[in-house]
Amino acid sequence: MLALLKRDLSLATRAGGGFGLGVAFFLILCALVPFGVGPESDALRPVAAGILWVGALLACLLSLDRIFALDHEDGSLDLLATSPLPLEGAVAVKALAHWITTGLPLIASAPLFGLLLHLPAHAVPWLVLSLLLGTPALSMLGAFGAAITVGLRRGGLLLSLLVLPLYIPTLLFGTEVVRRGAEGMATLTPVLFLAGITAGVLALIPFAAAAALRVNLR
Amino acid sequence: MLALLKRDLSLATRAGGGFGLGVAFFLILCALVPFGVGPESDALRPVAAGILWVGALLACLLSLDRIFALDHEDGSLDLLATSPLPLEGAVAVKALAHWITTGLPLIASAPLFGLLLHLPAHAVPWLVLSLLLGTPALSMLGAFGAAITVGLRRGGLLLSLLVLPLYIPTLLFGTEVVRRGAEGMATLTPVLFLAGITAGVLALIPFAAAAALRVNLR
Amino acid sequence: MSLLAVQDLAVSRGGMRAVEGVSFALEPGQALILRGPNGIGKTTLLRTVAGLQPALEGRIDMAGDCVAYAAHADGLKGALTVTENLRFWSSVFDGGPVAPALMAMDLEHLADRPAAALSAGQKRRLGLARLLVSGRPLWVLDEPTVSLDAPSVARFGVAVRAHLAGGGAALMATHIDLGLDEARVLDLTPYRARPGRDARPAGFNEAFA
Amino acid sequence: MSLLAVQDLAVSRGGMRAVEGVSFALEPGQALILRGPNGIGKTTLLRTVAGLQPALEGRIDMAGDCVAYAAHADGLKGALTVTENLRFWSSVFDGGPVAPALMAMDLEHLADRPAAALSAGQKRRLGLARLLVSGRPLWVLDEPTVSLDAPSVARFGVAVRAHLAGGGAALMATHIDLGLDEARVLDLTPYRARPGRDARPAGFNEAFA
Amino acid sequence: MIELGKYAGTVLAAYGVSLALLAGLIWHTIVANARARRDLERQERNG
Amino acid sequence: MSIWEYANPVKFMRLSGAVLPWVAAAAAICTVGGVLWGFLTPEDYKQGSTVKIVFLHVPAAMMAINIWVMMLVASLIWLIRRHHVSALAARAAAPIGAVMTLIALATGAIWGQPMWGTWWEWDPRLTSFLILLLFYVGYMALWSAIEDPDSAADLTCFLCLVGSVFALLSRYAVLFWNQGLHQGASLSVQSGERMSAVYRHPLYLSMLGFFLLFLALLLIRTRTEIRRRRLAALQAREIRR
Ligand code: HEM
Ligand SMILES: Nc1ncnc2c1ncn2[C@@H]1O[C@H](COP(=O)(O)OP(=O)(O)OP(=O)(O)O)[C@@H](O)[C@H]1O
Ligand SMILES: Nc1ncnc2c1ncn2[C@@H]1O[C@H](COP(=O)(O)OP(=O)(O)OP(=O)(O)O)[C@@H](O)[C@H]1O
Ligand SMILES: [Mg+2]
Ligand SMILES: [Mg+2]
Repeated sequence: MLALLKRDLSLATRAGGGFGLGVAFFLILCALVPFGVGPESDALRPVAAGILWVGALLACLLSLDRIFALDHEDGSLDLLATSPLPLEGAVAVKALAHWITTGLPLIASAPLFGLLLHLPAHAVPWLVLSLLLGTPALSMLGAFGAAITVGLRRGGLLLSLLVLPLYIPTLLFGTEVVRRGAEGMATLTPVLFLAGITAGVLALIPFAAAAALRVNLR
Repeated sequence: MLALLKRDLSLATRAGGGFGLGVAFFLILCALVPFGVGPESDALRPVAAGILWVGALLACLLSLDRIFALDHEDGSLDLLATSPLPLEGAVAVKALAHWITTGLPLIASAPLFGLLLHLPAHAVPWLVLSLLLGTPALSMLGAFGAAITVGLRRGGLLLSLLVLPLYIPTLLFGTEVVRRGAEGMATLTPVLFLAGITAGVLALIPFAAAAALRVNLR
Repeated sequence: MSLLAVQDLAVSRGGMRAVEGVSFALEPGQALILRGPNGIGKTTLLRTVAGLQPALEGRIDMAGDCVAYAAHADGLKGALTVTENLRFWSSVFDGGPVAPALMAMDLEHLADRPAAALSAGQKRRLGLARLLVSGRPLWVLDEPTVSLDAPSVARFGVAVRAHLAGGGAALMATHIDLGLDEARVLDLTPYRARPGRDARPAGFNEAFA
Repeated sequence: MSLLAVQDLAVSRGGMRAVEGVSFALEPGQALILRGPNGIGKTTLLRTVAGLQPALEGRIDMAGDCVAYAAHADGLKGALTVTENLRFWSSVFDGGPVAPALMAMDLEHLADRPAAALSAGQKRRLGLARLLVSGRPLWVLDEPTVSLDAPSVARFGVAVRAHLAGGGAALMATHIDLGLDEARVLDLTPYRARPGRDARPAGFNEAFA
Repeated sequence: MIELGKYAGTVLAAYGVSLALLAGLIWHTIVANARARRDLERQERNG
Repeated sequence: MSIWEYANPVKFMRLSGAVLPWVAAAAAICTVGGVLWGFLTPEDYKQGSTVKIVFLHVPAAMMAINIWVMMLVASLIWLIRRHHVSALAARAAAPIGAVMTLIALATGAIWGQPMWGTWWEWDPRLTSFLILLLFYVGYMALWSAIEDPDSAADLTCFLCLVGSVFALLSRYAVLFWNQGLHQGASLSVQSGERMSAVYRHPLYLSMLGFFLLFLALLLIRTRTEIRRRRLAALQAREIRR
């Protein structure tokens, strides 16, 4: 397990591994939206929390699309499936590696990008908290989608299509936390929901993903 | 040339080819935004044009990422490069095929999604016009980015990073057309700019993309 | 006890039976070479034995976790060096040390090269070195010597013999001569699933029989 | 006039010279087989001749647009059928009809199968059929018979002989016997770029040496 | 001590951030160069 | 002897090694001098002490643009004459340009807080700089993603050419999109209200300092890149039997 985690992390941080690209994509997205929506801070402020969450979600999604596909193409997945490692463990480890290389940097940079979109300062801790609670679920759900689409040649877009609906609850409660935080309302309920969803996803999805992988290897 | 166009179109419409996924992604994105932003039509109306354009742009981008990568992996690109077809022509045809399979459906469905986001009805023709003028440039610029990143294992995200900044002028003028159209202002200037950018891109970028492909085949 | 016992096996690919009625057993120290024309189902059979797809009929008896499978794709990461690739697979399989495997496949001078910068034959040698570090007793190999030059094929033969001598077994599919004269050969041609009108679809109640 | 004349060619891969000082010529009706150990630079040489990468030194003379190149990757689309794949390449190369090529490579009964559902050897046969429809006089082939069974290798030999008889030429790299006794063989081993400390990097002012 | 008035925080923050960025860039440049030189020299010696 | 001779790495290493100490010393003196002098200038009657930020902000902003132009020229030289040193110089310049852009953005943002009451505003000038930063980031990401150095040089060169055109286009598009709050160029001759000499002279000095600093860093980084290339070549030579 540890060997797999180490390999995935070192692959991600090698040249061409794409470490940091998620953040860069996030930045670009946050920069693009005002180009579409208009520069006025009054127009931006109400949508800031939503844009930030959607941006984080997309950055996460895009970087995930080939989490299993690369291993499938070069045959590693066949070999992993015949190795003593339980496939569920491999899925969990790969999702964890993805979260470390993508989710964490996103969380660290989100406050800065909040500035760009005129997110009120007192909402920033809520943004960070909601991302911290929510992104692990995004990684794990993405791993599930990637497992389902692994054999397909144009998996990327299909993957987005499958996974985005699964992301909706996380997105909803995540933005709700930030919105309520920004308006100084009680945030306990959405925080609890968010944490609950993430806990459930982390506990159950690895099994579904591993099953999907086994089918795709047949 | 025609054979290549026909092949690319039929590959896209075959099972697993991903035809229609772009529109589906667009739909999901348009559906997600109200979750993030809040459902009030007053909040949505001013951002509608921007969201629609950004959504179209992302849908375009995502479906483009493997335009050359698939051909590279299975060796078709090597063979095309040694064929009598000029590589510039191949690039142009592939961008055209991409536009037909992704850009056109997006344009056709945009009015519908405009409704979802409470875009004023008299702005819809402007939305369609601006997309019609702008999306060919998106496809072609995307082909350039795809050509640059074709050999890379995790090209997808890098591709976005390289291409999105190039999309900025198109996006700006595109939304400007819609915004002015919605407010009943004169739209001639941004329309002309948009058309000019697209014409320039279509005329020049195939050469840059073909040069990049040649480098990547070395 | 035999390492692998296959009884009356039928396998399917793409919803059609490929071969059926195949039986054989492999004792420790034995090697079996599968032969047969293109498309008869060698790859399919090997994947079934490796546990990557279910058998349609018949039974496969072997101890759990004893297979090391090697196919056309070698499971190499181009960004990692030769040593890093091997070390990864060794730790995943709780296998043996890397140095002897490198030596056996004549890869020492390439040890620090990223795998992406290997030629076709060098990559294949690295894929075979992976078998040596896996520590598994049963090797299941699909066309193992593709792209290898003659000295490398000989080196492969030496490695297989050492594996057999150590109580391992090997099941291989190939079209060319591997130089393993002591290995038994099983030609799959007679086991081809009945062709033509009699051919039976696989599964879904045999497509309504 | 010769179809291909190579003079004192040096090729490089990954910034290092692979082989140097290679010269040969191919007249219509001739075939040349390149041999040499793994990693010496056969693939690199073939790609250079096919025009996919620039030569480091020396010259390659041939008519424009006369090469049909075939490497490990066959340029097949899994979603298209065998016939559709061939027809596409035929129209890209302004080449010949598809039916004789299918016949020559014994693919008729697979004509309507999607290419993704072919076995390794069947895919390779389809890749070779592409050469026949390309209508190009000079075939440049990298390990053409990988994964082929014996009858298919013989069929390949027949196709090459017919191509040579029709005034074509073929340049091939391989490790195994192709059954083409009339072909000349060029062993690249003596042309290996000087190894060890003397090895010269390729380009960037020869790495300042 | 120089008087910065009510904007002391702003000015000091601007100088602080800029000098930190510049220092980071210079440090990275020098370290990378020293490392490259060391590796190269080692290689030339026993290579 | 033509100037192209210095595209030979050996000659370049010798020459750059010789001038580097001088450039570095001059850069240190001018930068430290200019910034310190700027820091000690009196307060402005309108902007208070925040005017001192200009001595970092303007040189950094200026260099951010100029470095991109220099990369464009170096890329063109590589494309036309295929001098490796110039490709490596373009690669070496990019991180410096990115840091300069970051400094301009950061000082501007910090300055904006008291002046405009906001950290960030989608003003055309600021937005253009953000876009410039994106181009720098993409350029560097592309360099580090490609393994073969010559391919990387070619591809980043194409990106730089196309990117320059689009950076310029974006500049005009952004102007069209939003009229801004930002100062015009008050150093230019046309503008009526010229900066008083109290500020102008330290500003000139610090601009010179930033330029020399860039030159020194560029030389060092190019030398680093050249050494890395030679190291890689030597290692490849060793592995090859
Ligand atoms: C956050 C981003 C900012 C960026 C990217 C930026 C960019 C620039 C650039 C490129 C210049 C050079 C103009 C020229 O010389 O032609 C400049 C000059 C200047 N900026 Fe900013 N700026 C930013 C924010 C601010 C803020 C918030 C203020 C203060 C209110 C400010 C005040 C100035 C002043 C006073 C100059 C000198 C103009 C002159 O005399 O040339 N800037 N800025
Ligand atoms: N994905 C697929 N879908 C449907 N049929 C397939 C698929 N892959 C292979 N087949 C068919 O299944 C049969 C068995 O294929 P298999 O790959 O096992 O053959 P093989 O004996 O390994 O041949 P080769 O020597 O060419 O590698 C072949 O007739 C092939 O056409
Ligand atoms: N991408 C690369 N980067 C650096 N070096 C490479 C790269 N690809 C191959 N090489 C090296 O270049 C040399 C020539 O490789 P090439 O593929 O031409 O060999 P080959 O003769 O075709 O070998 P094989 O018989 O194994 O296919 C080999 O030593 C190989 O290690
Ligand atoms: Mg097979
Ligand atoms: Mg080869």
